[in-house]
Amino acid sequence: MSVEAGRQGRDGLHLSRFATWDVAIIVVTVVFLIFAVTSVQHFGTSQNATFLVLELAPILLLALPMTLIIVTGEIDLSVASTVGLTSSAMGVMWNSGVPLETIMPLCVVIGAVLGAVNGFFVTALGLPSLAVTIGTLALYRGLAFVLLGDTAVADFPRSHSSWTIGTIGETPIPNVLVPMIVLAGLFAAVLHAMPVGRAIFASGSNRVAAAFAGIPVAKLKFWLYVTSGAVAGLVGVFWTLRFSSARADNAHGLELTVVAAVLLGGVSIFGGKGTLPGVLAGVVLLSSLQNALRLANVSSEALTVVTGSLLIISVLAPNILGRVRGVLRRRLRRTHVPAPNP
Amino acid sequence: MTVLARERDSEGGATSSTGSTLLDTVLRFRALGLLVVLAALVAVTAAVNPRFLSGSSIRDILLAASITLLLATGMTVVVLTRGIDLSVGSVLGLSAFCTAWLLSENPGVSIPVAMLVGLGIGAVCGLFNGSVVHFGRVPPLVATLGTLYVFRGVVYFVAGGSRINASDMPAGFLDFGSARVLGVPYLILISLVVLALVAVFLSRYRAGRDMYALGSSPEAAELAGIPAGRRKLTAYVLCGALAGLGGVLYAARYGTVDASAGYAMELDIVAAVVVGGVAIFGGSGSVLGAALGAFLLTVISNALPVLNIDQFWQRAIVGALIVGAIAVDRLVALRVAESLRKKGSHVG
Amino acid sequence: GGTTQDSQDDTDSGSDDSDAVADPDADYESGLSLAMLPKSVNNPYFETSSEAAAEVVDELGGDYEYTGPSDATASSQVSYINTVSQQGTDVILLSANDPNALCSSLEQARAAGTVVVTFDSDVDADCRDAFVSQVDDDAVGETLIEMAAEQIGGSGTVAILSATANATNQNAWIDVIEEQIETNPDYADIELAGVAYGDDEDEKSFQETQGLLQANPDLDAIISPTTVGIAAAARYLSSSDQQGEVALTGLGTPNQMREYVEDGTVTEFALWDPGELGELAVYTGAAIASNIITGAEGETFTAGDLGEYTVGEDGVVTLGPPARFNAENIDDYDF
Amino acid sequence: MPAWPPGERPAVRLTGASKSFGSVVALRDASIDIHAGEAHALVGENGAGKSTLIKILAGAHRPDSGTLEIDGHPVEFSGTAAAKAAGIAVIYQEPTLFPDLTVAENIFIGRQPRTRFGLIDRARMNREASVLFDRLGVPLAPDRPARGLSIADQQVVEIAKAISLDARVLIMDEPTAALSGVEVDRLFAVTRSLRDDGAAVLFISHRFDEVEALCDRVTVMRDGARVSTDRLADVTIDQIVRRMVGRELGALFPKEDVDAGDVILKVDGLSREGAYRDVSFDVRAGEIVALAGLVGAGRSEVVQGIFGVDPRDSGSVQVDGQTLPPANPRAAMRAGVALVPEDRRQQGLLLDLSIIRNATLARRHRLSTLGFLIGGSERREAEEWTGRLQTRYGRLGDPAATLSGGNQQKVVLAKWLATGPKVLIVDEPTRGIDIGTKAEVHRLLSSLAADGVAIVMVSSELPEVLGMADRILVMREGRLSGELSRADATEESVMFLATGREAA
Ligand SMILES: Nc1ncnc2c1ncn2[C@@H]1O[C@H](COP(=O)(O)OP(=O)(O)OP(=O)(O)O)[C@@H](O)[C@H]1O
Ligand SMILES: Nc1ncnc2c1ncn2[C@@H]1O[C@H](COP(=O)(O)OP(=O)(O)OP(=O)(O)O)[C@@H](O)[C@H]1O
Ligand SMILES: [Mg+2]
Ligand SMILES: [Mg+2]
Repeated sequence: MSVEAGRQGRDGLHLSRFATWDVAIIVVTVVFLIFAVTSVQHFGTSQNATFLVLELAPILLLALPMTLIIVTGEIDLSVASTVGLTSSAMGVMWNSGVPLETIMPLCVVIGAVLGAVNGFFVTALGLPSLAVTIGTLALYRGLAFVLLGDTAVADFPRSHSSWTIGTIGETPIPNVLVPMIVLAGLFAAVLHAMPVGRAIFASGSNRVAAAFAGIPVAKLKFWLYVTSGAVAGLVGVFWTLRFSSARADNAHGLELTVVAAVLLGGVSIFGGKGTLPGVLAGVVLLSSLQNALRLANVSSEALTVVTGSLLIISVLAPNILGRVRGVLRRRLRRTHVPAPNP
Repeated sequence: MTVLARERDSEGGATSSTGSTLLDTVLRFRALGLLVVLAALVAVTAAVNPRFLSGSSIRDILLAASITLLLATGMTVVVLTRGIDLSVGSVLGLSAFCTAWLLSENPGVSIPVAMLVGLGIGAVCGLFNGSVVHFGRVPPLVATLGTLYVFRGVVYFVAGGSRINASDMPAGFLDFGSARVLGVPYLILISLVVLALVAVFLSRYRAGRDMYALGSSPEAAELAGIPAGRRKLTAYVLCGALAGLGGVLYAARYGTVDASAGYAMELDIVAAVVVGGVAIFGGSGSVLGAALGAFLLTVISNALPVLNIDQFWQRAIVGALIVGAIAVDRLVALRVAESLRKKGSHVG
Repeated sequence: GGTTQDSQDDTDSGSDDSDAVADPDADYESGLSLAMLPKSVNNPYFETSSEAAAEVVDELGGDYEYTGPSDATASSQVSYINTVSQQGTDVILLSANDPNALCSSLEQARAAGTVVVTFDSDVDADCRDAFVSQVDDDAVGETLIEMAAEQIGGSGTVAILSATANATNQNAWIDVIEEQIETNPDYADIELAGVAYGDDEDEKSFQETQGLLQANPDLDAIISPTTVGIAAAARYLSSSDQQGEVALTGLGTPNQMREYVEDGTVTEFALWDPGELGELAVYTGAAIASNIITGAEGETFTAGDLGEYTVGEDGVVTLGPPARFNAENIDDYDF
Repeated sequence: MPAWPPGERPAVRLTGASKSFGSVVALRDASIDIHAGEAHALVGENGAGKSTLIKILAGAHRPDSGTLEIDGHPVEFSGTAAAKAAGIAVIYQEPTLFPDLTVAENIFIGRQPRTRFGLIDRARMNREASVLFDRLGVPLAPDRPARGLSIADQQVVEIAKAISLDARVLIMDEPTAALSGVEVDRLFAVTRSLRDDGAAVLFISHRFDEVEALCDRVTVMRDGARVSTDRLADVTIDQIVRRMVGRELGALFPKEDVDAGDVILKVDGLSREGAYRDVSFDVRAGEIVALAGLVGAGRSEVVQGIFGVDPRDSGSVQVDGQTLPPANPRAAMRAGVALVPEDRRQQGLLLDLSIIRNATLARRHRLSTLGFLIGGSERREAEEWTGRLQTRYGRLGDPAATLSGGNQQKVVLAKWLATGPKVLIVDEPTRGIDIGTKAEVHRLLSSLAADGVAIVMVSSELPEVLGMADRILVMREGRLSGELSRADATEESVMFLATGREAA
């Protein structure tokens, strides 16, 4: 009796292994790309690919540490504001004559410090990260405006800004793709192939059990926030150079796009579940969908609706699937169990 | 009965009543803290610029606060049940535009009808949110982040590039936006009435208490037989309806409505609620606190220009305030918990 | 302040990379594709420009598209610039959200053969073929301060309610106003109390108006060179005790301001016709694409009913002085 | 005393109930009947299915099969609200209070007294709560929040809640586990008066003196089924215990005799305010030392303090002469300590992660090559250890949640055994697992000891303690109350030390 029940449970799982959302989203993304290349005019050109990469670069970069943070069950809504603040800081430093070679690492450090502030409040005081990072979202953006006001600093050296949008030699491969791939590989390795990744999943899956396995959960989260800040600092530099414009409102509102992409990639907002390839697919799907819809002259209104719907469906669909499967399994079991007493 | 039991009793007897007064004091202290900050802010601003306390200035602040207040009230109910509604800004925009459009097309529509329409639009949006959260088991943050985009997209569709100007709307409606009884603007009266009703609902009705219970411990709520689905739907519908009503007031007050009405408002509202002492994971807090938070944030954004403070500082100050408020709240709570733990333990 | 664009100005000026020779007698080509990119869609002002522009494109026998982001940021605009240049559009008509941030993508578009004409809000002169200016910055600034001075009898305190502080055009006008107050003896008794920014949001502008009035109790006039700002300010003043005491002028649309002119809150304000601006942008773009002009200083072309225009310094084509609206003439306009 | 069962129909009758959670069968064909006016005891080993049975009566679980009758009418509860409406009040094993609501509100949630306008009458609610607390003899303030209440006070609130329902059926799942004597006496007084007024009472407890003091009949459960129901007057405690266990115990405890080696673990003066005080003991290589005591005596806290997952106030822990820093489980692991926690679902497992991840979590660093976990080292390790423990699973990539309770326990054991500990601490190693598995776990512990591991075993199961331990340390109220050698230990001697009743 119980053996039989066990086997059915396994069969159900067998199914679900192939229907996990991150696998699904990767498939959907690939299918969509093939569809778009063949049937959306101009989508398949090499130049459009370059544009697409440049467009999704900041989202992708911010999504990397965001994925790790959400897998631990926390969230960081302040990333876009951190980008804005480092961009402002970059402008101020450049105006006062600091060389770019000094500014760039400094910006990453500034980002890391801002991340550490988040990390402190979340881990040392145990405050809910949603509330903390809504607060620092406003705080960092405010400080960005305090630093640079409404002005823009735009006279960065052409060589640097054209590198950010340039391609490798004559190929259509954007320069930024190289660091993007390196970073994505690094984060994927950390999350999926290194001991610390196991600790990240454990912390998000069951904080108490993680602590019982000797994982320093608070310390881990703190350093993830620092990483998130540092990457946001890097994106701040990239953004500033790419648009050749250091401004306090750079990347305004980007945090929601990043969170949306991560969730779309199959990461559970409650932590413990998700894969980096899934997130990469989520980012690519979101960006290429918008790109293709724009090329097909679909209005920006529709883009907004599509983004929101995708997000809801990405969670709703597996839930509904799961429930359907549960009902089916119960039906099956009913038929196997001897009929209940009268 | 056993020796063991008697020993315990001799020490355990003192536990019971100590906590109550302590915690009460702390809770009162929180609201008090906000009031003190508020009073200090008003005093300083008024000292620098006495006009800040003039009748028209106070009226302006009340008008500005009325919409935030309304939305914060709805948000509080949702947050109490351990949810969140990030779509309120979009709902407000949708309702504001639709109401304004309705009035510009049919100048004969009376104000109560317009308010009902706005309320209805909001309620439908809220019902959608609630259904996705409850029936679809989608985490509230994800669900309402999605509808934030979807509802805003709908506003864009409906509004396109058009803007409804004051001159398109009936004068009666616009007058209502600035009219007052005995010097008090209608808008703030509406908000205060709603606030009072919701406050009474939450504190004096069974269904209201269920909201706290749901947020306080979902598992215990299930064992206690609380109808979680109905309550959650109520919370989201209420939040949506109030955002819808806020949209009507927005249209009446500003007279100009386009597709961007209420853009990015959600974070301000969440901030007001959090600053007002409502626990972001549900179960504790009051609409009065949230109202105080909303009011404080409004006063700040009105006082800083009057003080001639660089407006860019404003956002930073608001952010620092949010983090500061929850940090202080947590530190106080930790202290209380620690002292209760030591007092309450039977062993040692 | 703060913006340091000088370094780029000395590279060279005006339209540079087109070595084609202009043929002033050529006809407008038919079959051109034009795309208008406003600061953001869902903005009535640009909608007006677009409607007029669409008609002109129709007359010229071309294809027209109106597209853009729903948020007014430079980064979203870049995506749309990339999109329309991908689509092989012949002419982009752009109102820029940032003078510098769009340059690289505009350069890429131009390299692919697209003509870039900015209107309403410019980018660096290097990155576009021509700029269709609604008006001469000097003329706007002068008109604004002149209207204000007239309404307060030549002396008093004036404050400015602007949009966002990095809106290129706003700052240019504010600079002119400041300069006029300092140097023009007619305005010797006028004092500038400060600049507030309403971010082109109705609610914010409303609050900032209120802040200005409280921070400066003896304020005599507010100049708001933005249509959103002046409408919000008028709305605030019309329901406040200071209605009629504090003068309000600036740039607004007749439809938005009609009510306030009637109830006496506003005496006179100014604006150009955004529809005409759109038309001229189309003609300018089409003229360059048809090789009638190259965008170099001194070239002339005929812009349909609007008449003949001459390309000015840095490839700027100016629509004309702003029209002033007051109780006498406001009913003649509908936009 | 009237003859049982009296002529009338039972107030509640459950027949043929079975219930499985995944592959764990909690109840199989279980039955019980409770009559109005009787107090009925339900006893059985941990995991026998008592709580599951009462959760079915409470409407919190739906049985897979079986029928439930109230006053002879078949019913099917759709939820707890339906059971409540049918007059069934339940005190759950774990208090389920709303920490943010006041004590009075916790009692009356969903049925607060109302004024004419439908408003909640707080004053009346507090008054009624005070009356209840007076009846229970506990001076709790009705308007204080439930947050921060001690376990005992939480239990009192639960009791007050159940009593206030004026239910026809009152079910209490170990209500006295955390209570002190006066409170227990009052509870019994109240319960008796309810019973005499015609209520049916179902009482679960591991304390037989309480069962004897309160109850009229007793039902014994074993492995999810009813073994017997008797009038308490007709059976002896010995008989009940035999029926609970149901087997010869010898086969269950394959203890090998090992010569103890050097002292490996040395605990000295360990204290933590509110949990335990001045705990000192040594464990030698090859020795199995049991930590016995009543539930709540603080044994779990002590071993968690040793391992470092909880902070401690004072005292020291040495492993092989090396002092462990407090509150640092990593250091303890490095020194060779392993802790198999008592609550495998909360503390031991990452339920939604795979068996591989769970089994190798504690060894993730050592399994990596050049910092990378590649090449299937984790899979091989998981395969080896789950194999050694004869774990039954579908595939190694399945989530741990899909395993039966016993197999979950084996995965937790595998996780820690794989670290090759010098000191193995197991907290309730066999809680909720079936007899066969129990024997396997015992064999394993025994052979580990034979290999020279120092083992500390916390267990609430006396037979396990007696059958497995070389030495038994007994805790009472956070202190060590005595030590017994294997030879001296009997159920009585351990219980006496655990309860403090001097008999010897
Ligand atoms: N929600 C659940 N999911 C999976 N298994 C469960 C669940 N609840 C109980 N079980 C399992 O069902 C069995 C019976 O558990 P139950 O709680 O009824 O025992 P009990 O007799 O109350 O024990 P105790 O004396 O320890 O309270 C155990 O093996 C337990 O692990
Ligand atoms: N969450 C808690 N809040 C307050 N007190 C607690 C809590 N958990 C346990 N205690 C108290 O700590 C003491 C020790 O509990 P602990 O669980 O360590 O006992 P134990 O001897 O391990 O019992 P068992 O393992 O059999 O449940 C008890 O007095 C208990 O009431
Ligand atoms: Mg139990
Ligand atoms: Mg224990």
